[in-house]
Amino acid sequence: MTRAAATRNTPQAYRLGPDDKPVVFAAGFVLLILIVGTGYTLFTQGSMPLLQPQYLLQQLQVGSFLGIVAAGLMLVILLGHIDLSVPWTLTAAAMMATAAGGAWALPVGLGIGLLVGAINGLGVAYLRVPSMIFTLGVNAVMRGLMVAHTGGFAPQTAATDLMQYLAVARIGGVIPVALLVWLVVSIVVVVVLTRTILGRAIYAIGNRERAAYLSGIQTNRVILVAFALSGAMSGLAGVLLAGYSTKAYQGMGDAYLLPAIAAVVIGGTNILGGRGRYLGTLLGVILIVLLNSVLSIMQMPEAGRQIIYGTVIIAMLLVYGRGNTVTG
Amino acid sequence: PKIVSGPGPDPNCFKPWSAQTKYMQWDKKPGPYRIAVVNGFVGNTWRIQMLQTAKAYAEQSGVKEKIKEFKVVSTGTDVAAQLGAIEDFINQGFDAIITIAVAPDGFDRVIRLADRNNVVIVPFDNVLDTDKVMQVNEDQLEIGRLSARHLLKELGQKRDGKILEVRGLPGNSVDRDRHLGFREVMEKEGKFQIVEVVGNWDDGTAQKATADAIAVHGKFDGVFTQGGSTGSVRAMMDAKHPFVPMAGEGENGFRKLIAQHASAGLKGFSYSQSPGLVSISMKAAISALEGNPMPQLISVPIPAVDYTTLKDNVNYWSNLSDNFFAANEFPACGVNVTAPEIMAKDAKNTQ
Amino acid sequence: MSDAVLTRDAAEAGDAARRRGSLGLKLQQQAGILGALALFIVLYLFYQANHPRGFTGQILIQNANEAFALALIAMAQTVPVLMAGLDLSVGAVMTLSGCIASHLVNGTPSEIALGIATCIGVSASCGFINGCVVVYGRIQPIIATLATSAIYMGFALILRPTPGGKVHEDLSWALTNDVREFALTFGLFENGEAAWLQPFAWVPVPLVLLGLIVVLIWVPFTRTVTGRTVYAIGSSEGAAYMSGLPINRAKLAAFTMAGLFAGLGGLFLALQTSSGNADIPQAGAYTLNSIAAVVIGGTSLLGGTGSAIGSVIGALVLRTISFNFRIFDIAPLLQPLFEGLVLLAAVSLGGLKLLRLKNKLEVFR
Amino acid sequence: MTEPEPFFVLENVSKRYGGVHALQDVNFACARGSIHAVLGENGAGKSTLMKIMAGVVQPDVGRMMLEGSPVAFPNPAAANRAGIVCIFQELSLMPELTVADNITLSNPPYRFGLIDGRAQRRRSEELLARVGCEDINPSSRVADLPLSRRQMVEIAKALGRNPDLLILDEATSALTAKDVDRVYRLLFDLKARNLSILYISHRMHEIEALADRCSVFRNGRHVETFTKGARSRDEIIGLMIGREIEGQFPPKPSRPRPAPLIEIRDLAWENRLTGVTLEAGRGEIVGLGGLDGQGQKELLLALFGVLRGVSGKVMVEGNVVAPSSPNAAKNGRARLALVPEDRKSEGLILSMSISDNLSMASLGRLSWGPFINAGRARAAVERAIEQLRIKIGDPSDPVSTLSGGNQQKVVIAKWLATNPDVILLNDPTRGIDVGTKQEIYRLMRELAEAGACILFYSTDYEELIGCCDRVAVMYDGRIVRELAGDAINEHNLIASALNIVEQREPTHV
Ligand SMILES: Nc1ncnc2c1ncn2[C@@H]1O[C@H](COP(=O)(O)OP(=O)(O)OP(=O)(O)O)[C@@H](O)[C@H]1O
Ligand SMILES: Nc1ncnc2c1ncn2[C@@H]1O[C@H](COP(=O)(O)OP(=O)(O)OP(=O)(O)O)[C@@H](O)[C@H]1O
Ligand SMILES: [Mg+2]
Ligand SMILES: [Mg+2]
Repeated sequence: MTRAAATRNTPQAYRLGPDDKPVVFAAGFVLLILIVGTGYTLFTQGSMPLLQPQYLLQQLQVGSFLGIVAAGLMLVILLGHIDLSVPWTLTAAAMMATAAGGAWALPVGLGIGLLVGAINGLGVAYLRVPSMIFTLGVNAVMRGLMVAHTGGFAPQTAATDLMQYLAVARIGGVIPVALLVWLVVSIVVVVVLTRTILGRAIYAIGNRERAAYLSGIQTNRVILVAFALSGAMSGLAGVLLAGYSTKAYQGMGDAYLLPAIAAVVIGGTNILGGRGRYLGTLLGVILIVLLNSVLSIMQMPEAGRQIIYGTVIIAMLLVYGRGNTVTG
Repeated sequence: PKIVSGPGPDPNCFKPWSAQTKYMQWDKKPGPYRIAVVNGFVGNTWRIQMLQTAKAYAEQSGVKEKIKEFKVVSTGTDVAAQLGAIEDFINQGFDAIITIAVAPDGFDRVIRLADRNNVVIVPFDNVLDTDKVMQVNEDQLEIGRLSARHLLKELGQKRDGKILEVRGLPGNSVDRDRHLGFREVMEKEGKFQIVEVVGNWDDGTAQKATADAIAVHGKFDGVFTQGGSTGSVRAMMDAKHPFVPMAGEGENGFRKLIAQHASAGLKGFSYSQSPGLVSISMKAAISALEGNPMPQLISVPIPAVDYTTLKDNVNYWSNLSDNFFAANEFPACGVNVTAPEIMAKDAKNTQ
Repeated sequence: MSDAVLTRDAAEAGDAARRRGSLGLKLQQQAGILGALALFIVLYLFYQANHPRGFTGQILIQNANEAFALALIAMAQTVPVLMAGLDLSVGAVMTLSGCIASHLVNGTPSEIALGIATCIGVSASCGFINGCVVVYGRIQPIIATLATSAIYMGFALILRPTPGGKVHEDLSWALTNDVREFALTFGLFENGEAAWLQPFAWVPVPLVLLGLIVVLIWVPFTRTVTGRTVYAIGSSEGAAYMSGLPINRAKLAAFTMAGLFAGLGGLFLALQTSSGNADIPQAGAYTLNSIAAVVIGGTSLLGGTGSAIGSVIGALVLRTISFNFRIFDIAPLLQPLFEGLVLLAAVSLGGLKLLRLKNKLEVFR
Repeated sequence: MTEPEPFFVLENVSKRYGGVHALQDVNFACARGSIHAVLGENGAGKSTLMKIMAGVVQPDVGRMMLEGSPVAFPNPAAANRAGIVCIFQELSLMPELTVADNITLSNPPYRFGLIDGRAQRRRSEELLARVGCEDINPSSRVADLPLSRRQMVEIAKALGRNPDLLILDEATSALTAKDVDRVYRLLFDLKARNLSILYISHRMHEIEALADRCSVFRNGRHVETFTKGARSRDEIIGLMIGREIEGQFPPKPSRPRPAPLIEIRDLAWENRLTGVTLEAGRGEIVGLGGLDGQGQKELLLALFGVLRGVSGKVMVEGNVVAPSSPNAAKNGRARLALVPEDRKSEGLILSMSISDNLSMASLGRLSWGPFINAGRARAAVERAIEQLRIKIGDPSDPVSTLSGGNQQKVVIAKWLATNPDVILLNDPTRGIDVGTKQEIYRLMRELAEAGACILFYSTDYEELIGCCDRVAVMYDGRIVRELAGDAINEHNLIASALNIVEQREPTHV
């Protein structure tokens, strides 16, 4: 709750420091999951599919949707805000994309995401409504719009070939295109965070907006842009997801908000903003995706899943050496 | 309502669940009636189609005349809100309230009030664990059994091997019953290794879960997907898994895929928990208000097709969206609102 | 605030002015709550006035029953929010408590009492655990509780893999009706006919319970050092520590209170539905609505200012919005849209005060 | 004069923070019935020593004796119970709580086992009266009070715990002359009641006025303790910074008043600014005088585009400008820069690195389009560091690890990087030691010579007298008098600050 008085801050993405701890631990935990999962498969059917490239590639392909969402969300969380409108921003983008169809599908999808994000940004930055609650409202509005849309306009829901290509195609039958898309997004985010004024401003606002404002940073505009970017990424994820299941449908985004938040914080980003590295988020996503997959493979009942989820998150954050106490 | 002895009117529409099913009779009320639909969760295609159907059915001639006021609310997943809405409509003096229960219990109070005010409550789809109200549903256990029998039939003599079961929303009674029905038959008939994953009746989730299962277990001999069937098939196609006998829900997309790939081995079976149930519930409510004795538990025939009986533009629509549920009309009940009529019309004739 | 020398009489004048000023000051400091209250009254009168059986007992009872659980969850959310933390586990704790109730709150009076005690005890402990994770684990509340909520949901699912269970019917009936019915059910006060009872025999029991909880738990809490420290932490944790206030005790207490309130909410929900249901979406919905209620009730998510009473009003506002949907004919497929818009509008009202803000630095707190 | 027997004693106390020796093998004692001043540069270890006495931090080695018996304080509460109360330099008030709550919360009056609000208010009124602040309403929120009043509340709060040892760590840094007098009277009164008082301040004249004994610290070591008058001011300063310092203020150039660069006409805002009219030209340092809270801060904020609804005109070289935000202000026709009131929350982003802070205001000029040019940024940082002789370990350390003086230098440096035409300084030397102050004065003069126009608000008359070419004294949101040349003296400043001169238009003496 107290803003740490003298915690290191590392906009430079690659450099040793306390921020590396999450990266290391997350990576370690990913391995642990794979080992446990393999142990299980060895025991049950004497094979170890989890260590085979095609399984891992498939997980990365599926994970890239979550990864893209998390990348966007991270920008917002670094500001000390949050975007709860992800589920229906994603769905809306997907549904409008398929409804537009043809060459327009992709731009429309991204555009919708960008637009919704911008609306979030306006509410949070200019009206100063707490993001927690404004984005919640926007989420509800988007749901309403999509329900009316499906009910009223019998929209086309089939994903275009391009969308399907981006989501499921594999280059040389090996590398999933989705993975490449995720890669591009990641590079963009890293560059933004570490090499641009915008990134610097995001960290500054996340730490102390007052000082950032008095330094002549246009904080409202920065917040607006960050939310818009986050929205656009949700939109992109939606478009890909529609491609993956060859169609857009109600509620397709529901499964993406909480895992994305979890991935970001497991990656070591401070939920209060100002601190965190993208690499951590990347690993956080992989961790979550593999955990999901292995639990599903183990046919873990829902109760067990929930408990394991919670425990993992707490355990990870505990080992990261805890937030600072009040400084003297 | 009084407990009476059958039979009731229109038996091939209002089919009693079993021989033991008792009949209920409310005091006759003069029409036209005020009817409310209290939906819970909205925001998936099935619910939207259901609401549309309800609206369309209320407009249908022969029904229109009998309805004075028709109101629909969606209360979300919050049981307190749903109970509140039902009670509110009782207070407002509505004659019948159709609802999809958010939870199978907890309606004792509203049922008590309804009886006190001689209001007919008709839960359908997600029904209540009580025999104090008239309810409308398809037999979920039977759906499980039918699916199992289809797989067995398509497997021929084979009575072992791996079967994938993609389940629905954990904790939901529908999921439970379909599962039990399926297992009952499968386990009686053979010794299969049945792999269970959770698909939440959602295409994306089902698709991921199926993909994982295939990645780990290699090849399956048959698949039963409670919902999100399209997703399961997509996963198999992505994984280059050979097509195998399969049972699943009634999404148009699933039926399209069966029609396409049946020859390639996708020997599919598609039952349908039809959104049209709402119209039957409305019809039943009206009939009850008119003083007819009604079965307490009405079993709606399960509209099912398989790869042999699929017919384009009859029980699936190759040129329409994947998402809606193909089976919507119940001619036996004079419920003739077809899925395309409500899900494929454009903006102009909705407003 | 000029430093001009205060002469004797000037000082007295100042005193007098202050005495007069104090009330105004109070009101101004309570502006948030008052605003919410006004909003609620308008919406609710609107609903009652347009209801065919407006202003009658049944409607009041029905509304009270529907609002109670949400009101308590909102109270629960308030306490951590006051110290600038969020508790995302209130919904889960509520659900868990409900599931326990559906197993235990039945049978002989003593069994029932024990069952109720268990529910309260367990949910308070859940809150306490949250507190420990936050205080000793030093994890941000919002994340800590996001995690624990999953765990509590897990246990709820173990207790109730599928919905069901039973709670004592008379109790459930009595608690979801008005005072007279309550007395009648348990043969108290000459079966509710006692003359002195009549003036408020019509009052719904949930309202009575709500009042009792506020007066017996919340108000005293705010008048203890621990309670004030909760506000102090939200206002400035460093300062609170420097002032030698019991930081950790306050944090633990705050989360425990949250658990307690959430548990009571779940208990009532179980009584109301006479069953338990480990429904994840429902738990989530309650958690999010609790936050909305808190904000509408005039409590700052930044902590330090606000009150559980405001949150109760916020919850009532939320409920009343959906009441109105049952009165007016809105195309079913447009309802979710309207709901969203209204919610958005309600929470955006706060934004208007910015327009009056003359010093832009006041935006950042 | 005999040694008074010690009340609280520290023996061989050391404290390190990572590499830094905050305190090294310090022996220190203070007695009842005396006011004991602690002096030292920024980062000398004063606050750390006090924080140890007050239980905020624990010493690595060493022991503490209270009236002969050894003690250890795990937290501030423990120290308070032992009768040791500290007013920390970072105020420890809770903004959203009422004054009454702040004053009495740690041990409130009870009634039926619950806190008694009315008694709370009565008690606070008494305490406020004791520090001569009857004008503060106990039920108003602290956040609504100006800094100077908050410090008085802080003092009242400390009194409320009737301490045996009262520590004031720069507790008067924001007080106005009048409040300082009140505090003096109070402290003497307390001393008379046989309290032991430790007083930290960077203002020599305060020390001279108050202290019986002085202890000087340097780089975490206790240099010397002596009774009042045993040493001259220069000697003391010598002890503090370990070198002699000649004349504190750089000489003022004597030249005709330059043409105005910035002209302010009838600037008004709310009821805090009531028609300010002022001119300042390149090469000028114009001081803003007057009691605290007469609108000086608002004036600076208004010029910097932070305030909404400002009426009146601001002209730069004859063209009207109306910046709508700091961003507009710093990129406007004349580039403005503001060194804000509170460096810890407004000037710096404490948890970010020194280099990030230094480049924060000038990112625009250090980048190609949206991309930061790492090389140029690094160069700029290095330039700034050596231009202001900022003492740092590594530019990538968090700025919070610098001592106040150096933190303040960072704030100034980050604005110099935008090479501004008009520099607005809001009390830039608060809580900063003599040595650093001197550097800042010299810097100001250099900037002026280089053609900058400086508006300089200070609560310290000596500074205004020493640095400024002109001083505009503000009273109740207006400029009541403008002093220039020799007219800038203590008497005129105080007279016009209290607005004793009968109301007339600003006069140019
Ligand atoms: N919490 C801390 N972490 C790291 N270093 C610290 C901490 N507190 C103090 N220091 C170091 O100890 C040294 C002494 O700090 P201290 O606060 O005592 O200086 P000071 O005399 O109070 O300076 P000032 O006059 O500005 O108040 C500082 O240089 C600082 O670097
Ligand atoms: N959490 C911390 N981590 C590292 N160093 C710290 C920390 N807190 C304080 N310091 C160091 O202790 C020194 C004294 O701390 P303090 O907060 O008193 O600043 P200061 O030097 O007194 O500045 P000012 O007098 O303006 O408040 C600071 O200069 C800083 O270097
Ligand atoms: Mg200090
Ligand atoms: Mg200092």
